Formats: sequence, structure tokens, C-alpha cells
Amino acid sequence: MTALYLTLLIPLLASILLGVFGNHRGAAAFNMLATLAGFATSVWLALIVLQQGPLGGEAGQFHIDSFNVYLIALTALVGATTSFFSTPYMAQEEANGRLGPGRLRLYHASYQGFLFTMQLALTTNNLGVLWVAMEGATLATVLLVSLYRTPESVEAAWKYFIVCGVGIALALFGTVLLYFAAAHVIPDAEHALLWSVLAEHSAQLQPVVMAIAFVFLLVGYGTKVGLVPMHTWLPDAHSEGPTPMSAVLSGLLLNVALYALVRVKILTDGALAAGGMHSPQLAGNLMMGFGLLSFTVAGLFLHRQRDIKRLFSYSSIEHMGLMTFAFGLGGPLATFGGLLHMTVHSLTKSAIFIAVGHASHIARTQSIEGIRGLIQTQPAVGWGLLIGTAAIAGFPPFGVFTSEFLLLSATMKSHPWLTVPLLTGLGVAFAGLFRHLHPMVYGERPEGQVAVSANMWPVVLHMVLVLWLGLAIPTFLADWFNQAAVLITGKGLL
Amino acid sequence: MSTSLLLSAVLLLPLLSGVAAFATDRQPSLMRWLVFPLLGLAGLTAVGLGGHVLLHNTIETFIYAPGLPWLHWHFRLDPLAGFFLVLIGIVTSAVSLFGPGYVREFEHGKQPLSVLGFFTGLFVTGMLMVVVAADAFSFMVAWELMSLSSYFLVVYQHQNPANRRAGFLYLLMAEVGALSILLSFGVLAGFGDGFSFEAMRAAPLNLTWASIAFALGVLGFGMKAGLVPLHVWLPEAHPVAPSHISALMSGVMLKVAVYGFIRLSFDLIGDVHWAWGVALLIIASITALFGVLYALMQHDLKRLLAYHSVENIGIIFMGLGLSMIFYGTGYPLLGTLGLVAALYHTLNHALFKSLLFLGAGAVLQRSHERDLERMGGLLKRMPWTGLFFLIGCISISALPPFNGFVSEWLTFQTALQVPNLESGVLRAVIPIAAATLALTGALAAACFVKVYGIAFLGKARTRRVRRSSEADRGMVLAQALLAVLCLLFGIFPTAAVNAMNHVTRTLTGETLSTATANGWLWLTPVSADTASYSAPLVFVGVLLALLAWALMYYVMRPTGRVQTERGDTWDCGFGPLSPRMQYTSTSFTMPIRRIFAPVWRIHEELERESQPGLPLEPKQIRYQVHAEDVTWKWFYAPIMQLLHATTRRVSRIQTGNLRHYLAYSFVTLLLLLWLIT
Amino acid sequence: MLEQLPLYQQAILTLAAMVLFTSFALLAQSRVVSIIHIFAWQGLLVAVTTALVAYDSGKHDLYLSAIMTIALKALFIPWLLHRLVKRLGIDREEHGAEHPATVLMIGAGLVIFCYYVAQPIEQLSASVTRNTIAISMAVVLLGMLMLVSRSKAVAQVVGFMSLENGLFFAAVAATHGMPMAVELGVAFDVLVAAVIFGVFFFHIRDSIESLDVDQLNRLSEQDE
Amino acid sequence: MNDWLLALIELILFVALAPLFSAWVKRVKCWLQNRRAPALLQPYRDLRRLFAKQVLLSHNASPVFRATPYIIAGATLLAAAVVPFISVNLPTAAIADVIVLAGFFALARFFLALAGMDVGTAFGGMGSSREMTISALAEPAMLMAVFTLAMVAHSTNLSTVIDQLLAQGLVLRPSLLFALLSLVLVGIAETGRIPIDNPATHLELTMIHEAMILEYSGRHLALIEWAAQLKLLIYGVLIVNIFFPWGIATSGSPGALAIASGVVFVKLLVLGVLLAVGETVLAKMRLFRVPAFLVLALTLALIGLLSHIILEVG
Repeated sequence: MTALYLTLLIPLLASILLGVFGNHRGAAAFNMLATLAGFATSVWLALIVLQQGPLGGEAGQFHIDSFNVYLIALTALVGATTSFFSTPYMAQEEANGRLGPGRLRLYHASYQGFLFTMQLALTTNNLGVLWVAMEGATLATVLLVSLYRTPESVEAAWKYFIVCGVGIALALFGTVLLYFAAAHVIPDAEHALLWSVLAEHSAQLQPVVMAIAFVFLLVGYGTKVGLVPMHTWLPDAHSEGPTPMSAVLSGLLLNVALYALVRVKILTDGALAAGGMHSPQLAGNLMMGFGLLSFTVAGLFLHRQRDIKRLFSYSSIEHMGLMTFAFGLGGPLATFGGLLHMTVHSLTKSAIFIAVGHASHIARTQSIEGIRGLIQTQPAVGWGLLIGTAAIAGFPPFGVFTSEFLLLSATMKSHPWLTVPLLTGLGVAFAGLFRHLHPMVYGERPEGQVAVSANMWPVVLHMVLVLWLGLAIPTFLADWFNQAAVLITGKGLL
Repeated sequence: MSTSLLLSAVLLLPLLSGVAAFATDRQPSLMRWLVFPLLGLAGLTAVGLGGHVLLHNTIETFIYAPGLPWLHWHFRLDPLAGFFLVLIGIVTSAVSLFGPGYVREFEHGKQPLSVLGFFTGLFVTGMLMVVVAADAFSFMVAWELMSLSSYFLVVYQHQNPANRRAGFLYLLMAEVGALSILLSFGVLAGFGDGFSFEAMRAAPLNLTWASIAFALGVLGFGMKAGLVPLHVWLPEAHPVAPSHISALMSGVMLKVAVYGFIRLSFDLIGDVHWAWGVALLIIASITALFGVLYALMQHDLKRLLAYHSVENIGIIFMGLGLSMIFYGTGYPLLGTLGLVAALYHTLNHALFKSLLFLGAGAVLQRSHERDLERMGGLLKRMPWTGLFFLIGCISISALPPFNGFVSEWLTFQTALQVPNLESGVLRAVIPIAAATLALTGALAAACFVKVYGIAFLGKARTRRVRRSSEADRGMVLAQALLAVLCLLFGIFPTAAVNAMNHVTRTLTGETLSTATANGWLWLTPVSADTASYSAPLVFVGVLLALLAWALMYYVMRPTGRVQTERGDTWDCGFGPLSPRMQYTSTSFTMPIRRIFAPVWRIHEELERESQPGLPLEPKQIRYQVHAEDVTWKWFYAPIMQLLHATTRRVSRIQTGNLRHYLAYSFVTLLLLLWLIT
Repeated sequence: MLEQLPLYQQAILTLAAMVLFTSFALLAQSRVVSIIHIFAWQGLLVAVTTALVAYDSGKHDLYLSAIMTIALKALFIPWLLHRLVKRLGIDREEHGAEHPATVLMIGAGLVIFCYYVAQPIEQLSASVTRNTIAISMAVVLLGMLMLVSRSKAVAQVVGFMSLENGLFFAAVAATHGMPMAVELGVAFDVLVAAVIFGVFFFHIRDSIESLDVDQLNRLSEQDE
Repeated sequence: MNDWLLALIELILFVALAPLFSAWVKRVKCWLQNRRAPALLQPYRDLRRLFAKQVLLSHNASPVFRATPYIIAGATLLAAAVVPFISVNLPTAAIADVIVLAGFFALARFFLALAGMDVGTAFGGMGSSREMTISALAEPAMLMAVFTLAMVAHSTNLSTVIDQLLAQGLVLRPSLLFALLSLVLVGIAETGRIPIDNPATHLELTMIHEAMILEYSGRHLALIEWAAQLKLLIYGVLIVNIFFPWGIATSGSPGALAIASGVVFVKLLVLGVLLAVGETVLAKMRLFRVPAFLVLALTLALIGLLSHIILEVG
């Protein structure tokens, strides 16, 4: 349990400390240190789970099983690498005079606070606390979005705050309904929101209430996942905030929101399995519908972007839609694919955002028209962006291809006709990405464009991991995915 | 040496050469001494392994660690794979001979050599791996590796926009094609259990699903092979890539697509339906004719060659279509004949198309010209390249005794067996396809008379061309190798057919035993008195005939010495002839342009500067013709417009007004609540 | 059937009705200051309900949450808003909807809709809870409606907060309160949210010289 | 063995008679046009003189230019070798079937066209361009016609074809009628006779064949001329021996051979007369009406093929 507590405490304390002394020179270094420590403890935690199996016991407030343990490690990893990227990036921003030390303090504190909420949301066993953590994540990041205080950033932050706040409030209503349903079957009111307990009694939960509750939770957490049509906040928030935050938003927040959604889906499925007035597939079908919608619409949006960060945030929406579709589809194969996709997407997308950050520094703008000839100017950044985009577009031997392959084959098995929109969507999204990418990375270098001090090691690390996952999935990870698939769908693959 | 070891070597050597390329940024000469030799070694190993598998008719399966937890990479060596290993190996070796000389001009270019070398290695690895892959996953990985790396090679010189545009188009279509291939595998895997090819073979398919899988396969592999109207990327991408890469792409990669198609339809799906054959035959005939007609209108040499690849792919698929028809209607022997014809033409096209692209590369490097209108008289400047290019032209124009003729002859022979068929419709369709093939062949000959006549004969039209000199030894050797092979496969078809029998046996259980029944001298597809062709004797005959005429001259030669005299070309008495009076490629094809006018969208532009005061005596006239690909107008433009319109509509969602956003969530919630109650 | 219910349940139903009424009042009201006052009253009502439930169910921790509710919803946030409005000098402004009548009609429709949605829950519990769920759902949706219909930031914040009031009401009336940890967390979040709202008013005012969110449309993607 | 000897003799005969045939055609034409005809042996004299003459090469001429005459003559010679002239059972016919025959012509044409473009005059290019355009339409027509035969006789080997036709006796086949017509048209086009081309003119507006060989002289010209005459004879023999095979020797006995050669001789005389008449009554076409002419040939051939497949099979 120590590892677990450390994983939670380190970011919390770091956040407080940075909140107080954040304007000191060593703040960035301390930030990196804290994230590293967090990563170390999360790996420790993972090792423990690897040896002893699920943690947290029957009615504990924390619950670590194969579904969230790798997400915890992943969160810590992306948090660490991104902090390593953010150090030179933020220094550059300060040099450009866009930020003062006060803002940097806010930035570092919020960064750690955000990481804390993420880990809390992942580790907790209590759906209420999960909600609190999700809301906390919004609160922690909203001030980051408006960090630059430009009119656009303030606008984006306000929209982010209101849309997500309302959404998350609806999620709370869903949670209340859930509690209401649980109160009838679970004597001990204190345990009535513990996921592990609910999962056991899910069969007895009231289908009707659960259906309504799931709708609220879907709309609520779906807003955070970025499902169309609740996605509207996402591109604004990604494009206006500092790039490291875009990286963690895309890489972590969306994942965690989806994680919450899947957790409640498990319960709903259990409740609806009994039958009644709703089809047992209700939750799954809803998720499939939203997933497909988001996937298609986001793919179309890609074509008309003028801002590079908006571009990739839409690609995030697209991929979240794909994962939602996968989990909605159910079945071990699709679920396995979805879990894998969560991992590779957050790795790849955060890597891309890191490259994008450097690119926008090189070109001194975020507008796609302004970014030209990256490979000529700074090959590392140009190739990083190119390779990352190729990976996210689903080219082997990168892991994204593997998960999409699994997803497509699963769809082919159960709903063959759905493969048509999927393939069309993939094609459209692909075209949308590359038509913008081509002029940015290739071509002659514009006049007076010079290389910047960039730290591309995070990108290299992420891409190597993604490549590894594409070539061969390590056994322990495959086992985790498999157990998670058992947890979610009741059936295993291996 | 064990085959598994060889296989690993075949797959790892090119990869190694790719990795080695990273050292060339510091030490460019390594390109010559390490990277390309490794590539050549890989090619030779592939030839060795493939040849071994093909001749000894072995079938072995290997399982490698990578892949999915429950589906590791399966590799399988069988004669079909062996055949294509040989094909890839030959061209790769030739390219690795050609490369060192050719890439020298890139050493001081804008782009680092390492990129070129690395992706070349990756590209070859991908192609070799596609051929041996034995499960859908590894197949797709290899396939996409091939596409992606070749894309990076196409955009290698990305400073000029043409490369970028071509690269984008190419990658996009490759992606779409790959997805539909994946889908067609998905159908098979859905009915069988799992993605290994064994499971897919076992899959029990009803006709509908089989047809769907087949259609998807045609779409996917046709996209890569360049069946009309899916060919548009090809004339864009092949010309802009470095020439040895164009040789690999046009000569080998298209064949890998053919391999995939054969593997899918004859092996995995198994029992082919004759209707597929008819559909394929029609598409293929259109492709062949379309390809050659567009080739005629080009004056960019490499672009022209690319269109000829389209044409030859059409011919190959004609053979496949015929073979399907005959298999489907219960004539396995004739089906095998068609299949052999197709395989043979695949091999031949790989040889002479690579030869021609290498030749074009040599010309490009020496004269810095790709435009025919500016060439001329190159035969005197680059005699060896000229000779080998001529051999390539003869082979691709299907003239005896070279290899192109044999495969087209076999295709004709297949088509001629049509009276056996019961269905009158088929009997009526096939001859028309044959007519198309004949027309295609004749037009191809015309086209290559144009190419060779304009580029290598006559007088040089520009100074750079006049200054050009012979390419260096390696480049010439590479062409020599391919040219000799063109001749050999033209003279000894029986040996080749014998080898291909192994392929057909493993695929369909049939062999074309009759073809070589009368000994190595005689190629008799069906029976001796139906049709026979003795390439060796024809070759001897050519020599004898030349001898005879020489003899004739000797007999009738005049008494007394008469030596040849050189003089000026007759100029009809108007002053000296200038190179600009020669026929250009545009003027050469003018009659054909008039005959087949509706096929192209011709854009003519005529600029005439008339002298002041003398309107009737123009000082200068510029006349340009550009034949635009009609598929753009009829097929691609509508799609793009649709996409554009849709995206514009969709983007209206993002109004920027917060209350609209909230309204979205609100309405969604209400809808869902209403939905579930 | 109301007369058969015990007195405290009648009281709860009455309170529910009043909460609902306050939501409508919020929808209808257009003067900033009075909006804030109505919102304070709504908070108070929720707090009273909480206390009542605590008394009846004997869950003493609910008293704590009742106190928190009073402190936050009835006192602190209204005070904060009031102060901000004064400092922003907009306390005399009209922040109404464009078409109040339509909005009210829609609101009425929403209430019926919520009743219809909550109908199936009837089987599984006393009708009181069902109705309270229906009412609280209505309050939530009315809050959203207010968010959609008002273009001024302050009104939106109030709408958001009243939406949360609906949540609290549901939590209290239908399920006798959530576990303590959750209660605390939620309360903390609300507090922070309120503060951040305050911060944002100034940011927005600085960037667009007003609090009209309709003018926040730089990030539109429509063809200009 | 004596089969091969016989084949050799036939070949020599073929080559030897070629100039005579064209001389005969010319003579008949002169008669029809009331002109004094040159002696029948005139072509031989011309060839002899040309062989003796000195070769004048353009400075620009490349090796291709010098090799071309030999290749043309060689390919045409091979073509002649596989066409049954007097006796059916020709061993050489098995070496190359009728498709290969077309291939030989194509080879010759390919190099002729190249040579035309080699010296770098506008004339050469013009000739090559026209030649390749015409052949692009003529060759498929010829193949179609030949395919019709091949399908009727279930073979593409010429001697087998003739054997089959003889065995079937006199059968009135619409397909063969069409094939004959189209082969005649193709023959006219391929051998450059009126109305497609006029071997007797050097007017650049109408020149095709002559334009390409404009720069040739001496033995080169001799070889090319001879090859042209040989080609004409080959087409003649093809037509008479395939469509009217009666009288051709089915056995190697001297008597049969003697009769056969006599019959073939007569048939060729008649054909020559017909050709001459045709060339007299028809006028030279405009170049851009030639495609229509060839498309007609192609259509005829295709109709022949289809009529065989639809009417005559099964």
C-alpha cells in the first residue's frame, strides 16, 4: 500500500510546495524530480500488483486491478516525460516574455495538482471520489488554459470550464442515481459507492435506474472524453493552453475519463444483463453510437483546421471515439484492442504534441500556414512530427496499427457493415492529417527560420515504446489487458 | 545451409543495409562499399533461396516471435513465394549494381544520403517479407512497411512540389488500398478461425462473401498494381522518385501487388468463380489499352514508362482473368495456361521495366533531362546504355525472339482456346479482349519506336544532351545483366515454364505438362499441332538469315573495292538541316492523337510571335500538347468536391458560441433520456 | 394520497415544490441582484431539506452537510457574487433571456418530461422519492436551460450553481445524503469553482469589456 | 531430313520469285493503263545494280541505321520460311506459328521505323510516324483474321491450318469470307500498295514507306527493296494457300510437288491481276481516311471471329 500512497502523495505534496515556492529558480527541476519519483513509485506499484495480483481488497477505498494498474504507470510516465519537455519549453516561453515567474508558479502547481487528480481518479474505489477527482482535474487545468491571458485563451478557458462543469455535474447526478439504486441492495451505505462492492451486486441493481444513471454518466464523462457533440471545449482548450498541458490533456485526461466511463459501463451491463425493459446491450450500443459519431465528425473536422494544435486535438477526439466504439462493441478482441489503443494513443499523441510545441517555437506561430520546411530547419523535430503522425495515422509497425487491426477484425466478426464507415472514416482522417502535415515538414526552409533548443528524447522514448508494442506486446502487459478484458466483458482472449 | 537461416538472412540483410546507411552522412563512400553491397547480397540470397524453393518444390512454415500474443508472425516458403523471391532478388541485385553510380549526384544534394539508403533497405525488406508472410497480421505489417518506406523515397527530394504532391497522393491511395485488403482478409478470417493463412484457406465461404472478399482484394491490390481507374498515383509517383527506386517500384512493387492478388484469389479463397474472371478480364483490357494510349501522349520519359507499367499490369491481369474463367468453367489445364502466361509476363515485365527505368536513370543523370522533346542522338553519346535500352524497348514491344513476346504469345494462345467454352457470352467476350491485347501490343511498339527514335536516334536537341557521356561501369553492368536476362528468358521459355509448373501445382494442383512435352526446344502450350513455338530455333534462324543476306551480298558484290562514303543528309536543297526540324514526340503521335481523340482530355496551346509588319511570317511558334487523365474529371474530382462540401457543412457545428455548445449537451441528454424510456 | 403521508414527507414535498418554484423564478427573473437573491433562497431551501432529512433519518453527519450548504450556497457564494457584481458595476443591469415566455414554456415542458422519465422508478420505492427525483432532475435541467438561455456570465454562473443545487437536493431527498468523503469533496470542488468563477469574471471583462459570453466567439470555425 | 531440304528449296524459290511477282503486278498495271511495261526481269537488274553500287551514309547515321536492312531482310526471310508455299508438311512451320509470323513483320517494321528516325530529317520521322500509326491498326486486324482461321482449324500452325481446311473439304464459312476480306485489306496496307501508299511516288504529302528509306542507298536499299517484294509475295501466298488451299502438295512426292508448284503459280498470277486491277481502279486515299479503311478491316476481322464463334461452334 505504501507504493500506492506514495504515488498519490508525491504529486499532492509537490503541488502544494510548488504552489508556495513555485517562483524559485529550481521549480522546474523540482517538478521533473517529483514526476520522476512519482513514476518510480508507480512502477513499484505495478511490480507489486504483478506479483501479488489486485490490491485494495474487498471494501477498501482504493482498488488496483489489471484495468487501472497500467494506466497508473502510463500516467506517471507521460507526466514525467512531459515535464522533461516542459522545462526547456517553458524557459523559452519565459524568454519570449509570454510568462512571468508568478504564472510559472501557477503552472507548476497546477501541473502537479492535475497529476494528483489523475492518479486519484485511477486508484480510488469510490465512484463519488472518482467524480470529485474528475472535477478536480477540470479545476486544476482551467487556469492553465488561460495561462497566457490572451482573449482567445480566456475565452477557451471559460468555455472549457462551463461545458465541462455542466457535464461533470450531470455525471454527479448519475452518480447520485447510482447510489440511489445501490442503497436498495447494499445495506452499508458507506460501501454503496465502492466500485468493487457494486460490481459484485451489479446483477441486483435496478435496471431502470441504472439506465437513467448511465445516460447521465455517459453525457457527463463523455464531455470529458470529448465525444461529439459534447467535444466543443476540447479543441479550444488544447489550442490555447501551453503545449505541455495539451500533451497531458490529450494523453491522460481523456484516457481517465474514458476509464471512468468503462467502469460504470461494467456496472450497467451487469444490471441490464437481467433484462427488463432495456436491451442488455443498451450501454454498449450507446457507446458505439457516440464513438462512431465522434470518430466520423472529428475526421471531417481535420480537413479544415488552420491551427496545428487544433488539428491534433481533433485527431484526439477521433481516436477517443474509436476507443469508445471499441469498448461499446464489447467482446474480448475489441476490448483488448481498445485497451491497447488507450496506451499507444496517449504515448503517441503526447509525443506529437511535444514535437508540435517545438515546431511552433521554430516557426514562432501555431498557424499551419506559418509552419514550413521543418525537416530542413531542424530534422529532429520535423522527423519526429512526421513519424509520430504516421504512427497515429495507423501505419505499422507502430502499435496504433495493431489496435486498429484488432478493432477492425472484431467489427468484421460482429457487425460487418460497420466496417464500411470505419474504413471511410480512417481514410478521411488520414487525408485530413497528411494534407496539412506535408507542407509543414517538407519543402524549403523559410527565410530566417532557425532551430531552437529542443529536447526530443521524450519523443524518441515514446515512439520506441509504441514501436515495441507494435512489433510484440510484452507478456505481462498482454496478461493485464487480457484480465482487464475478462473484467469488462467476462471473456478472455488468451 | 538451412532454409530458415537463409530466410532470416534474406529478411535481415536489407534491413542491415538500411541501418548501415546511417553511417553515410559522415562517410558517403560507405554507400558504395557497404550499403549497396549488402543490398546486392540480400538480392542474391533471395534469388538463391527462391530458386531453391521453386525448383525443389518445398513447402516450409516458420514461426517468428514478434506479432500478437496469440498470433505470432507466420512465414511460409512455397513455390509461389519462391518465384517472387527470385523476381525481387534479381531486380534488387541489378539495382544495387546501379545504385552506387547513380546516388553519387545526391552526395552533395540537399537531402542526406542516409534517408535514401535507410528507406531503400526498409523498402526491400518490406517487399521480401510480404512475399513470405503467412498470416494476415504480418502480411499487413510488411505491406504497409513497403508502402510507407516507398512513400518516403518518393518524397525524398521534397524541395520540389511535384514530389510532395505525388507523395501525398501515393500515400493516401496506398492507405485506402491497404484498408480494403485488410477488410478482405477480415472476411476470410471471419469465416475461418483466425488470421493465419491456413485458417483462411480452410474458411468455408458462400459465393456472396467470397465475391465480396474478392472484390475487396481487387480494389486493394488493384490500387497498388494500378488498375484503371485506380492508377493515378502511379504516373505521378514513379517519375519523381530516384530512378533506381522507380525501377524497384515499377519493376517489383507492382509485382508484389500481383503476388498478393494471386495469393488471395487462387490460394486463400481457393475455388475461383468464372464471373470474377470476366469482370477482371474487362477491367484488365481497359487498363491495358488506357495505359498504352496515355503512354503515347507523354513526353516525360519516366512518366511514359510509368503509364506502360499500367499497360503491362493490364496484360498480366488479362492472363489472370482468362485463367479464372477457364478454372471456373472446369478447364483446369487451360486455366493453368492462363496463370502461367500471367506469371511469365510478371517476370518479364519486372525485367524489362526495371531495365528501362535504369536506362532512363542513366540518361537523366548524364543529360539531366527527362523530357523527350529535348533529347536526341544519345546512342552516339551513351552507346552501351543505348544498346541495352534498345533491347528493353524490343522486349516490351513484344517482338521475337525476346521475352516479352513469349508471354504475350502464351496469353494469345490462352485466349484462342475459347471455342472450348460452352457459354456463348464468354466465347464472344474473350476474342474482343484478345483484339484489345493485339491493339495494345501494336500501340506499344509504336510508342517505343517514338521513345527510342526521339531520345537515342537523330540529332541532339539541346546542348546538355549533346555534352552527355556514357554512364559509369556499375550502371552499365546493371543494365547489361537485365538485358541478357531479357534475351535468355526469351530464348529458353521451356525452362521457365517448367519452373512455373511447381507454382501452379501448389496453387491449383494442376501443371502445364503439355507445354514442354516435346522437349526443351519446343514450347507447345496445348498440343504440338495446336500451336508450337521454338524460340531457340527462331534465334538461330535470325542468325542464319543475317548470314544468308551477308552471303548474298558477298556473292553479288561488285568487282573492285567500293567503300562506304559519308555525306550530309538530304535537305531537299533548302540550306542545312537543324535538329529542330526533326520530328518531335508530339508530332510523332499526332495521327494517333487524331484517331483516338476522345480518349484524352487534350489541352493544346499555341503561341505565335509574329514579326512586326509581317503577320504571315511568325518569328516563333510554340506548340504544346498536354493530355489530361480523364479519370481525374470523372472519378476523383467528384469525390473531392463531396468531401469538401461535407467538411464545410460539418465545421458549422463549431460556432464559437458557448450557449450553442451547452445546447448541444442539453439536447443530447434529453434525446438519450427520451430514448431509454 | 398526500394526506396519508407522514408529516415530514409532506414537508419535504412542499420544500421540493418551493425549490422548483425558485428555479422557475431564476428563469423568469432578469435583474442581476434579484437573481442572486433568489439563488440564495434556493440554497437555503436545500439546506433546510437536508436538516429535515437528517432529523428524520437520524443521520447526524447530514447536519454537517446542511451547515455546509447554508454556508456555501446560501451565504458565501451569493455574497461573493454580490460583491463581484458591485465591483464590476453591473448590479443594475438586466440579464434576462431574449424570449422569457418561450423559456418558461420550455421549462414547464421539461418538468413534465422529467416526471415521465422518472415514472418507471415508481415500482421500486415510495412515491415520495420518485417525485423528489423527478423534481431534482427538473431543477438540474432547468439550470441547464438557464445556462443556455442567458447570455451574461453572471446569470450563467447562477444557473450552474442552481443546477448543482438540484444535485444536492436529489442526493439528500432521494438517498439521504452521500457518503461523507464524497460530500466533503463535492463541497470543496464547489468552493474552488466559485472562486475561479470570480477570477474569470475579471479576465473576461478585461478581454472583451463586458460579460456578454455571446461576444466570446473568436474561436469559431465557421467560414468567415 | 529431306523435309528440311524441301523446306530450304521452297524458301529459296520463295525468295527468288519475290521480285518476279511484283514485276508481274506492275506489268499488268501498265497494260491496264496503256503504258509500256518494263521487262519482267527488271527488278532483278535493279537489285543487282544496287548491290553493286556504293553506299552513301548520312553523317548522322548510327549503327542502328546500318543494321536495319539486314534485320528487315532477315526477319522477312524467316517469315517466308514458315509459310507453306508448295507443300503443306513444312517442318519449319512448327518453329513459328502465325502469331510469330506477325511478330517477325512487327520486328522488321520496328527497325524500319527506327531507321527512318535515325538520320534526323523531318521526312524520316513523318514516315515512321505514319507507318507505326497504320500498323497499330493493321496488326490487330491481321491477328483477328488469323485467329478466325486458328479457331476454325483449332491451330495456329500454318501447315496444320491448311491441312485441316483441306480435310474439311469445301465448306462455305461466313467467318472465313470475312477473314479473307480483312486479310486482303491488311495486306494492301502492310505492303504499302494503293490506296494506302504508293511505292512509285516521292511526294512527301503521301509518302509512307518511301519516306523512311529515303536515306538508303546501295546494298542497304537493295535489301530493303527485296524484303518489301518478299513481304508482298508472302501475303499473296498466305491468301491463296490458306483460303484456296486446293492443289497444294500434301505429300513429298515429286509429282505432287510439280503439280502444286504449277497450281500455286497460276493462283499467284490471278491474284497479281486482281491486285493490279484494284490499284488501277482505286485512287490513293488521304492519309486521314486510312484509319477508316483499317478500322473497316478490323471490324471485318472481328465480325468474322464472332460469326465463327456464334454461328459455327456448338
